[in-house]
Amino acid sequence: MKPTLDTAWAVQWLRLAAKVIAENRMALIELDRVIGDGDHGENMDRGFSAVLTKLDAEPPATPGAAFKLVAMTLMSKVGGAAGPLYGTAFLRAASAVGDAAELDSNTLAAALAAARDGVVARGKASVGEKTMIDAWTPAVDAASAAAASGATPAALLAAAATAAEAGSVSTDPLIARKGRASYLGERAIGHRDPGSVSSALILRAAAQAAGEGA
Amino acid sequence: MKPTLDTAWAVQWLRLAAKVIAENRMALIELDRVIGDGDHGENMDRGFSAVLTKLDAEPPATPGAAFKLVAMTLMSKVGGAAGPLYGTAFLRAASAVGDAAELDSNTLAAALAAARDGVVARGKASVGEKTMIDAWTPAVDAASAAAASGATPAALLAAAATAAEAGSVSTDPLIARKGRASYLGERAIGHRDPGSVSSALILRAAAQAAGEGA
Amino acid sequence: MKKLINDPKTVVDESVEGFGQAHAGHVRVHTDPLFVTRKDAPRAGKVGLISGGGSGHEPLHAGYVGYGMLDAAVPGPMFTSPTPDAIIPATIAANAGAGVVHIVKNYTGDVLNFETAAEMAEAEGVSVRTVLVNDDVAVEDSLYTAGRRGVAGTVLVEKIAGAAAERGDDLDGVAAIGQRVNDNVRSMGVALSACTVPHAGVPSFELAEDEIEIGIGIHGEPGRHKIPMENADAITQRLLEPILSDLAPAAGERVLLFVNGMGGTPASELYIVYRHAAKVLEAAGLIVERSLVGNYITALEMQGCSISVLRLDDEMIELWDAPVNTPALRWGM
Amino acid sequence: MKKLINDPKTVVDESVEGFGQAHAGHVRVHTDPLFVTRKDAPRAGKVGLISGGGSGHEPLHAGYVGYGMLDAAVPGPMFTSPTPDAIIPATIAANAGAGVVHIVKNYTGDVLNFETAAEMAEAEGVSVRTVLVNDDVAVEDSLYTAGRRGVAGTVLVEKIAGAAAERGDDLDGVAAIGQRVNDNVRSMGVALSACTVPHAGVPSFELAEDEIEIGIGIHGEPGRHKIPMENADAITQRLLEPILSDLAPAAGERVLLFVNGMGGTPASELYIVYRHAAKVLEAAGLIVERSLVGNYITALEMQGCSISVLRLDDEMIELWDAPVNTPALRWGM
Ligand SMILES: Nc1ncnc2c1ncn2[C@@H]1O[C@H](COP(=O)(O)OP(=O)(O)O)[C@@H](O)[C@H]1O
Ligand SMILES: Nc1ncnc2c1ncn2[C@@H]1O[C@H](COP(=O)(O)OP(=O)(O)O)[C@@H](O)[C@H]1O
Ligand SMILES: [Mg+2]
Ligand SMILES: [Mg+2]
Ligand SMILES: [Mg+2]
Ligand SMILES: [Mg+2]
Repeated sequence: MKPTLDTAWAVQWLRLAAKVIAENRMALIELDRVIGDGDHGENMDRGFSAVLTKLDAEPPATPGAAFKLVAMTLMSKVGGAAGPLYGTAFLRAASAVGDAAELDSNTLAAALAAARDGVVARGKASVGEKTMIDAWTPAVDAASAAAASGATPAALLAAAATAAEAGSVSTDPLIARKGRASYLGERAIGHRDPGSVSSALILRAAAQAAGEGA
Repeated sequence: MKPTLDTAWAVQWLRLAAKVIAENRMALIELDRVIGDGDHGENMDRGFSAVLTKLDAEPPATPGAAFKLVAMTLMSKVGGAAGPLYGTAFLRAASAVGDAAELDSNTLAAALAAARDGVVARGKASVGEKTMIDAWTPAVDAASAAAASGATPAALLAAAATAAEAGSVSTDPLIARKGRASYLGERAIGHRDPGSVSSALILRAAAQAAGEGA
Repeated sequence: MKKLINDPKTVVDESVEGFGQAHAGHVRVHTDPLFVTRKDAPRAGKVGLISGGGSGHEPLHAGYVGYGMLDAAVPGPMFTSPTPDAIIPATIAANAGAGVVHIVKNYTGDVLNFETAAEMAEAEGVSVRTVLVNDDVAVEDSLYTAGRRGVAGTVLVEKIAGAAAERGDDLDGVAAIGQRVNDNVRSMGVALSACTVPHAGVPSFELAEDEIEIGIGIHGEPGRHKIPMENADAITQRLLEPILSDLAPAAGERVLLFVNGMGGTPASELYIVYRHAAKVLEAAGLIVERSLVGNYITALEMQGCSISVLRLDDEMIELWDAPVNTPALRWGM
Repeated sequence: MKKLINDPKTVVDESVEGFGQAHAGHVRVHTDPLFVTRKDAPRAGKVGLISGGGSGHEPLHAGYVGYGMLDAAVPGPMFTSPTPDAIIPATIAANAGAGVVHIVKNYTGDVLNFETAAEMAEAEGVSVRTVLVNDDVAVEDSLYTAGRRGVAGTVLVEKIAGAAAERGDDLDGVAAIGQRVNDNVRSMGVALSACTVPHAGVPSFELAEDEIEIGIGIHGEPGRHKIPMENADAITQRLLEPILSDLAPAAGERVLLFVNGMGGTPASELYIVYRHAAKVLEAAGLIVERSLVGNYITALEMQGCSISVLRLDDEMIELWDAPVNTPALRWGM
């Protein structure tokens, strides 16, 4: 396993993310239909399709440039709550990695934390409010722990994805306090938050791009 | 069997007609829903309910007055195609019987013919066009034959009702050429004309009021 | 059946009562018999214009009572023509001495009831002319039917004849322009779902999940034929073909394009139909000079639409553009 | 799912294109990114007023672009907030130097996207004020939710703030009157059926044949709770109670009563609701001074309605009555 990840990884991540979002388009729509307005899969798929086009048209030169590209594309194509939140997340990650050509585990952990902080800054959600933060915060914690223990970037991303997946599952019994599902009160109980699912899918794609299987 | 029918018969006829129309309200709606606009039972029931109220408020002094009462009430309460047609029918019947206190078989046959001619004058339908005329014309023919053969009024009305019922059944295989069902073309085939059914019900009530069972 | 009603028997009365309250600035509601007049009817010297028919087509007709359109409207029971005892007082209320034009949609019931009312109003000294609207090209062979139905073209007849009455045309003149509009308009409709008449309680016809009904009227009656569901552009084409072949407008002629919602179709879909209809008309060399898009003559909550094309001339355009101030159609004032 | 569309992916673009053609006298449609402006925008000296949000609520917002109301509207994808890359050019197009007011319905997505756009427009030298509409009393405890949603009150905010901008109020003044309308309006909705978003293809929630959903928003999201079907008067009462208890108007106050259709409900039913709502308000000692009844902010083909009550003052009445000339709301000109 390599000690750093490069632009090729970043581009591969985004391609895999686009693929898995497209594959899960209807599943995300269905989750959002039950406790939201049924557009999350459509929104994310529209956004990541545009990311693919952009990647072909203007191949990024650094991982940071790739993150900035996806940030601007999601911001302008996704709409709804998820668009600005994911947009801010990738924009902050881009700032965190700067112009670096190679990202080591510490930088990756810092980038994930910056992304999460960006979502919190915009959406003001904390853990337990049944949003994508319930996937992001455990992922950030797992990434920090992995970086501290000297894990490779690939192992770090795998740990983050696994934590995000568990975090997403943990939204099932919750009442939502933020976003559209919050209007439902107790009727949201028993349903998974769609944004936490898309977050986990995207983080899993990052690990896969780094060479870690599902 | 009495050789003539009086005002009590006329009133009893209208009461029985109101009853049977109310009982068949949904059946007539259903017939009209299939090849029309689903209001025939509602329209007729609204009209005959009003007839009952009028009969209580202003008891008619002669059979002709009863016919006039029902004519004016149906004209102003039924609406649709059936209202003016039945209204005209009873108005012509009223003219045909004049001020007579007792109606014999010849007068009854003439009254029925006048009623039918009124419907034709307004609606321009001939036999075979899948309208109430397909019930009325056989009824008129049966009544004339009965009168010619010296039948009692009760027997005459029973023969007319039976002919109307057969006439109504005869509308099943027809394509409609008049009224709303005419828009359906071949799709009207296999369905009974609702106006012919209500006509047969009303004529059967006349026979029952004269002492003839169903 | 789920409806925002209290009782099928009181739907029309309560609805018209609410309508009268919400539009007290425009109209006055008369009860027993039920009819609606312009608040300021009759207007001295002006020809009166009235229409009526079964309820369930709102905003038709009461929504068009007001300046520049109808002087009175007579709402019948649900999908059932009103009776002469309501049409007669409405006719009298609309008469300012210059006579009254009846705009009647061609259905046996409407024709017979308005005919009776006209006779009786004439007997009371009111001159009446009748314009019979029969714009529905879905009814193919009028020799073997009750004839073409009056559908969405009615709104255009009421607007344009109403403007003629407002500018002071005489009785025959108002009737003539109404007739001219009818002669130059054709319509055709499609249903994606049926509607449910409150007193019937079940849908007026059945459509499978992938079927649509082409050539429907406005009473939930079945149409020309069922076909499998198609996309909006294909349906639009299908509706326009019989309209154009019957109206046969020459290239370069100006038309009004009217896409009407049946009550349960979102406005966004009507605009998708409009978009393609305008393309088809332009490809046929026609000039779409005026437009109308929305729920103007409905069949309760039916999903679907109708398209109408009216061949315009200078006078019709002038009368179309003239100020109108009714609850459902308003511009210029 | 049966809809008059060609492809779920092109619904919004094609619909807005058709809308632009049908109302070419009022609006101009800009594509890529998609937004709609007044034909004569920007109007020298006038504060610009813009709004936007997910599509599927037609005629909101593009239907309110025109004299006396909005200078621009930004239609997002179906039920999905538009993005800053469309909101920014719309803001710039609406700016005549006097600044722009954003009217934003309170949903996380709308708030975040308009917030971003406002920041970026400010960076380009446009002064922006935001009026957040949150009139939906169905959302009970805003401490534990994303806060009250913006629903039908939006139409009233747009009309009244639009009239203030048209008469020449400055940026803070227009924002202040918009805020005042929001502070004085409360709404609550009911659904008899769900709606189907084209790209989802199935209804947004399930309702049994004898169930209705109380407290719904305008996105097909479920509401406060399901209850067994009731008659129109009982439902009306149920919707008005939380409105009145929250707005707490004093006897003798004047109100505007707005009964809004969700897209699939016949006008006749809306008037039945209006009738009883007016009774309830009058029984509470209120004066129903102005009314609005119809499909003004919808949820596709959903069956149901919302009721809004706006507490009026003299200035709001004057601005409400002021001339407006848009595709969907027009009077006085
Ligand atoms: N305030 C918030 N903070 C963090 N995440 C949020 C917030 N509000 C909503 N979300 C996330 O956004 C997702 C919904 O996104 P999407 O359906 O695309 O937008 P919308 O709700 O506008 O339709 C939710 O599942 C949730 O994870
Ligand atoms: N021209 C006509 N002549 C005779 N009967 C007719 C004619 N048109 C319609 N009818 C009769 O009227 C009946 C329909 O009445 P109804 O449903 O009450 O009126 P509408 O068709 O206006 O809804 C038909 O079943 C038919 O028997
Ligand atoms: Mg959503
Ligand atoms: Mg009928
Ligand atoms: Mg009828
Ligand atoms: Mg959304």
